[in-house]
Amino acid sequence: MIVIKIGGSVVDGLHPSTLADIKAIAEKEKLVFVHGGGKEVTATATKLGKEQKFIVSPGGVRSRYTDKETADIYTMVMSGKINKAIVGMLLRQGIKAVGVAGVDGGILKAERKKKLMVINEKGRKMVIDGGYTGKINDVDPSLVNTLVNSGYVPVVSPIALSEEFDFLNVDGDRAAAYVAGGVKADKVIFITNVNGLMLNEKLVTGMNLEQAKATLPKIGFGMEKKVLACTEALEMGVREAIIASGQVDNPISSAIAHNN
Amino acid sequence: MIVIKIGGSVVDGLHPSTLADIKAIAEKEKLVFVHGGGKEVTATATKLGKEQKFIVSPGGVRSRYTDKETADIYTMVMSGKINKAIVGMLLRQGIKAVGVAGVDGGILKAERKKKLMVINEKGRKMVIDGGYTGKINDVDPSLVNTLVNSGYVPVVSPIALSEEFDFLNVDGDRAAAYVAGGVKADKVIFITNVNGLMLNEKLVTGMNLEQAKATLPKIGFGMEKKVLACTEALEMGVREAIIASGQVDNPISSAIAHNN
Amino acid sequence: MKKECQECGADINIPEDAVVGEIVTCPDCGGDFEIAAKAADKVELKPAETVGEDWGQ
Amino acid sequence: MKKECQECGADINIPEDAVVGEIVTCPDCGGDFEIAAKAADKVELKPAETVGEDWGQ
Ligand SMILES: [Zn+2]
Ligand SMILES: [Zn+2]
Repeated sequence: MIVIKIGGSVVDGLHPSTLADIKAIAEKEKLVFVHGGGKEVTATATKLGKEQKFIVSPGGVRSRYTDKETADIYTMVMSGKINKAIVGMLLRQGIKAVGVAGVDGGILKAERKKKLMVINEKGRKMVIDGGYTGKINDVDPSLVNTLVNSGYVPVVSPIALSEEFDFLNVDGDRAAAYVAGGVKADKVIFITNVNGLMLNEKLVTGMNLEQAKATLPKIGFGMEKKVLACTEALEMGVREAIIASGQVDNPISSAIAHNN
Repeated sequence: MIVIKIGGSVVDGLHPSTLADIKAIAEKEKLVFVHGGGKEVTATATKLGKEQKFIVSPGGVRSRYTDKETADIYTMVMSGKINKAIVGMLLRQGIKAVGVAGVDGGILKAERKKKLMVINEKGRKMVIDGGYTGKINDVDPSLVNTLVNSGYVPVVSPIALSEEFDFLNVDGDRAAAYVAGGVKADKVIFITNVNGLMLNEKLVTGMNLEQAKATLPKIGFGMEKKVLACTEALEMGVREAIIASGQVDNPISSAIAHNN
Repeated sequence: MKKECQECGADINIPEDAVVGEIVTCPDCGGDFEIAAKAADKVELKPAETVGEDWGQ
Repeated sequence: MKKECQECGADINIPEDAVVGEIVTCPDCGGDFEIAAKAADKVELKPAETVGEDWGQ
């Protein structure tokens, strides 16, 4: 089984060959998609008159502040707009896609952040209520396995269930890692808009788990999150984790073949 | 298997015992939910600055005019907001709910209305472009069966796939009828906010298919649609179709037991 | 403006302010026709299709 | 305003405009404290919890 993490679309910013590539792979392999889509959440929230507030962590990381109203919009846009747009795209290719949220059938569980540390407008550190974001801490692979074994291609939105049954905004890369770990996928592929991980101005073409973990502190945030997700997936038993560009010809096959 | 059609919520306007009732039944029976939610679509569309246009048919029926932008909002609200709110409610009861749209896995197919006949502002009949509404004409029960047979409770949004792979706004009652027909359900139950079908000021407590069909022309639109959905379900092999109030104690058990 | 019914030949009255898409009905045979095109002094009719009323929600 | 560090006893400077929830750091031991309550002339501190940075998207 191959788990593929894509952004908020299977087409935007990806090579025109992507859909045909997916179609060809789906004929031979069991596939699962996990998607992102933060930008679309912000756009729809703004249209709804709910300006998104972004917070900055002491480490300099900028994130959406997910209060209850934002969590509701996040759920609606992720699982009703982005997820279904991807499902529609795949159905058009003759792929039997089924869109679910990470909460459906209890796929993803997460711990809700009770508190968040931010830098406030005076430039000082401050603790605020955690809102509705979470760190995934458990995955139940049954639903994904059931769908895949019946010939469907699940498309999973990054929404997880808290212990109190709240819906939480969770990171899409780590959602993909946990789904891949849960189903013991052969591969998890993170499709990005860059060529892959650059270290010392060179493209990294391969690392083992130890090397990846040692490298983590040297990497910038966006890519660090992906490398971290890779290490988590490998630790959960996924055989290979690949970070690859979506802007090359047949991006998924190319990633699988290690064409750099 | 029992297919239950509810409105845009499992709680609003329903008896407080409803969730516990569902929980008790889910422990003994295979359940599938199909939901509506037109009001919430209108509310969100309005917030998004997309005023909903309603059209009136020559027969006097008022309906949403579903242009492309409205179809996108309809999909987002139905499958991302209403569907997931119901799923969350069921998960909280310990029911393994899985929310899907009628398009997922190709459950519901519909014929897109190319043209609609309306009464225009001058009170004259007029043909307009059909937009994105459709009449369901096929159901593939595989996904619903797969989920139910694996112990899940599917929650299905009334969105169907056209021949051209467009997502169509379809009537929720008839979506429930087709899902029930597709899985050859033992029963389909339409939960309403009235006691049931009234004829000659009496509550109808039972009819066979022929009687129901003969009665159709005598019924007002909202209820006519439900009775029509009942006849369709019965013709597709469902053993019993029930229209029942959601405002009584344990409404689902009560409907199953024919407590009027 | 008047136009001959394609079914029975009777005169169908076309309101001055009628627009393309509107349906006119023949007073004699009761046939429905859709205004397919309309200019200052001429109008084209075509038989109206029957469309149902099952329009989603 | 100054407040004694609960860890090492050094004086921690509390900015006049600091609000509840803000974190102050001890200049001596480097300990982080959250302002738990604040009135005109008195302030309550509690050890700040460490919170990660994995905040969804
Ligand atoms: Zn005529
Ligand atoms: Zn100190």
